[in-house]
Amino acid sequence: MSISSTFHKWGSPRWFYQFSGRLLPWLAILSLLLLVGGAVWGLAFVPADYKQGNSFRIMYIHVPAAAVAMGAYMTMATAGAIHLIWRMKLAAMVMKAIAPIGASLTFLSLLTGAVWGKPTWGTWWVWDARITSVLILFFLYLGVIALHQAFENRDAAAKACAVLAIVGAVNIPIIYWSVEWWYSLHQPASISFTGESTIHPSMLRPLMATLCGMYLFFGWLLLLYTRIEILEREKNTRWVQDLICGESR
Amino acid sequence: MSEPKLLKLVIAVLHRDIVASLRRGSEWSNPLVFFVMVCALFPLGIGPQPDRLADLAPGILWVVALLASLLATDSLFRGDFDDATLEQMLLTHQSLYPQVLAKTLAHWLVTGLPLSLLSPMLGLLLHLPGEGTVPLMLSLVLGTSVLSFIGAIGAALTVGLRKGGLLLSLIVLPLYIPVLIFGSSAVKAAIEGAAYLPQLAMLGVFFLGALAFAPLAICGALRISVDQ
Amino acid sequence: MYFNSVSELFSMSGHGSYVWFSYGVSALVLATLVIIARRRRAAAEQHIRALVRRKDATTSN
Amino acid sequence: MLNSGLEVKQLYTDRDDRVLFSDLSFQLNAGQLLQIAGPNGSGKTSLLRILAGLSSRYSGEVLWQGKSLQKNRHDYLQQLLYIGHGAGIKAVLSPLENLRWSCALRGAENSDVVLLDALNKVGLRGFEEQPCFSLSAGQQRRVNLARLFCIPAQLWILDEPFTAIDQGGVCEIEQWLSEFVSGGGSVLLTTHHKLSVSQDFSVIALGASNV
Repeated sequence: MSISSTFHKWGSPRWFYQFSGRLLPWLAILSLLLLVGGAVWGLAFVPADYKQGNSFRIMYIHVPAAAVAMGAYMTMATAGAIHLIWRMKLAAMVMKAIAPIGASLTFLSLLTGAVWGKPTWGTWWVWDARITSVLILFFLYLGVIALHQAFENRDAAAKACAVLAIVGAVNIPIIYWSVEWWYSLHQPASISFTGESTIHPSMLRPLMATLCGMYLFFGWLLLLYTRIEILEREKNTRWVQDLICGESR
Repeated sequence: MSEPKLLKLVIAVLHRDIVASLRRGSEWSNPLVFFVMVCALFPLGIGPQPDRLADLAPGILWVVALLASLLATDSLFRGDFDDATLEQMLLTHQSLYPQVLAKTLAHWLVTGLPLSLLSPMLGLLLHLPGEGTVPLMLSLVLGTSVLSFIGAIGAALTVGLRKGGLLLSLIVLPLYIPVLIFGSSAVKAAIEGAAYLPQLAMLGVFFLGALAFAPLAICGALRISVDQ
Repeated sequence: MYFNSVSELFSMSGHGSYVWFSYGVSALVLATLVIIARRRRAAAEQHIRALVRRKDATTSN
Repeated sequence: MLNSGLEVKQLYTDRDDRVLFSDLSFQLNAGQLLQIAGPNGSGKTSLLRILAGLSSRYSGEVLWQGKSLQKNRHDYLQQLLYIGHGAGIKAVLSPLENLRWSCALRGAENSDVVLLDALNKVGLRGFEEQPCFSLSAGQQRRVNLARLFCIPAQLWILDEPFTAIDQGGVCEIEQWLSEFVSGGGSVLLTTHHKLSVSQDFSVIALGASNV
């Protein structure tokens, strides 16, 4: 069942490649429009926060990066599960493609969080529940990437990473909840500031724009990286060779 | 499969693993020596003031115990992989789940349990207040068992790789965090005179969850590691 | 625009360096991801072309 | 057909884009012995690991009693005894302890008398309680082979069973193989040694096309 059924699905990466090719330009244009538009809106047109001043404008990049990074991990674990259960090769490629993108977004979220913290809390790093959770998410990504690199055999790497991603995804709610609980134990009164309480509705609209933009941008990158995976893995097939070298040869 | 047969399998695996690691010696003694040595480094690093050490002791003891358990975990399946006895475990009609359960349990009995039993002595060295001693031991007994199960997943994933050791810590440490949080917090709560049973109960929940689900991941990981 | 002048937009009453740095780094990271994708794609295509050339060479002989 | 044992259809496997074998088909019924021959790196061990169900890196079909290995795994593993080229024993344990564990894994309820008898058969009388690391390489291999006599099976898959075994030992093992096969068992083995057993047996040469 293992290989024979996957051979039946050989058409599936090819179909995905062709389908995603039509999707790419739309995703690219729409995501860049939303990201740039939302950023300009948030940077120049939204009034300053009465408590934080202008530093809150970092939120329009920090929050989408964190949200998409989290969603990306869950997508990766889902793809891993699909790969393990139905032995779908495409799912393994999606999984491998997500890891570096997700890790970059998590890193971005951490960095912007630190830069936001300096003018707001007067320090680059605060062991706040949310930032700590994002840091752990970053570690989880690094673990998956390191495990993938350690394997020489591509199939074993994909399966092992799928198991790790699923274990990580099952643990993430527990980890987040533990960190919340831990933070509530140690929370000093002076840092009781939370983002939501001061957000004015007019500040939310650009956030929606950049959030949607970031999701679409992630989708675009995911397609780009998955298509490369397809080319690399199916390099010996006729359709890939025809596609790259032209059918005339 | 009938119950007595399952039980016999579990007992056979437990017996073999415990006897093997007791005979080798280093398997159970090295983590203990590591535990003692690293704990002794802390006063040298942060100064000998008893009140300062007492303040940090719960965290230090828990982090070092966690690292000692992590170091021990790498060898959990490596020996069986190298001498191909792991193949025998996979090639039987009896299910892998009880075997893995027994192996992890045996591993905890020779590493996690001695660590927990030794911890009061190290608590003394680090001036841990007396009220913290019993909670420290109890939280370590529960906590290291969870650590063994989580670590076993990582060990099973990396057993086929030549450079498994450091990689294992990379993939396993983030998953250890909840155990660390509740374990050290139980000790701290006891020192402050607060209730520490809730934290222990939480560790118990983690233990039951790990007992039920971790062997599934370990079995899958072992099959992947052998199939390369 | 919320700000009165372009220079005010850049300084953001003292927070400008933090805000603009964040956006700059974000743009850089996102652009890098796209550039890496481009490069890997080019490398993959080149690899496949070489593969096909080798195959054609062996079949024509 | 009642007797149809192991059946392999159009098996294909590769390593790093190098084809080890393709379109490999054969059948191994009860009372038959099959030798897999071929130079180093021709995929003998890979084939055996696939047939034992340890490796899934193949395409094609492997059937046991007419049903695919994946669907029939439980029955198949009950009938299979695989001895790979690894040690297969724990060095710190004694031969007797190793056998006890191996039998427990298979659910074979053997008294120590049976195990001692098996060790006696492979020529390890007097070594039963010594730790295996103090035995010679050939003796360690014999401990592993002693499993043949205490674990009931229909199919033996043996990867280089003669490694480190002395001349006399090889003859003995060939004798055991003969007895097992004439008793209705099937044997699949790899070896570079020229096999002499009383029955007829077939040989499949791997990697012949590459030479």
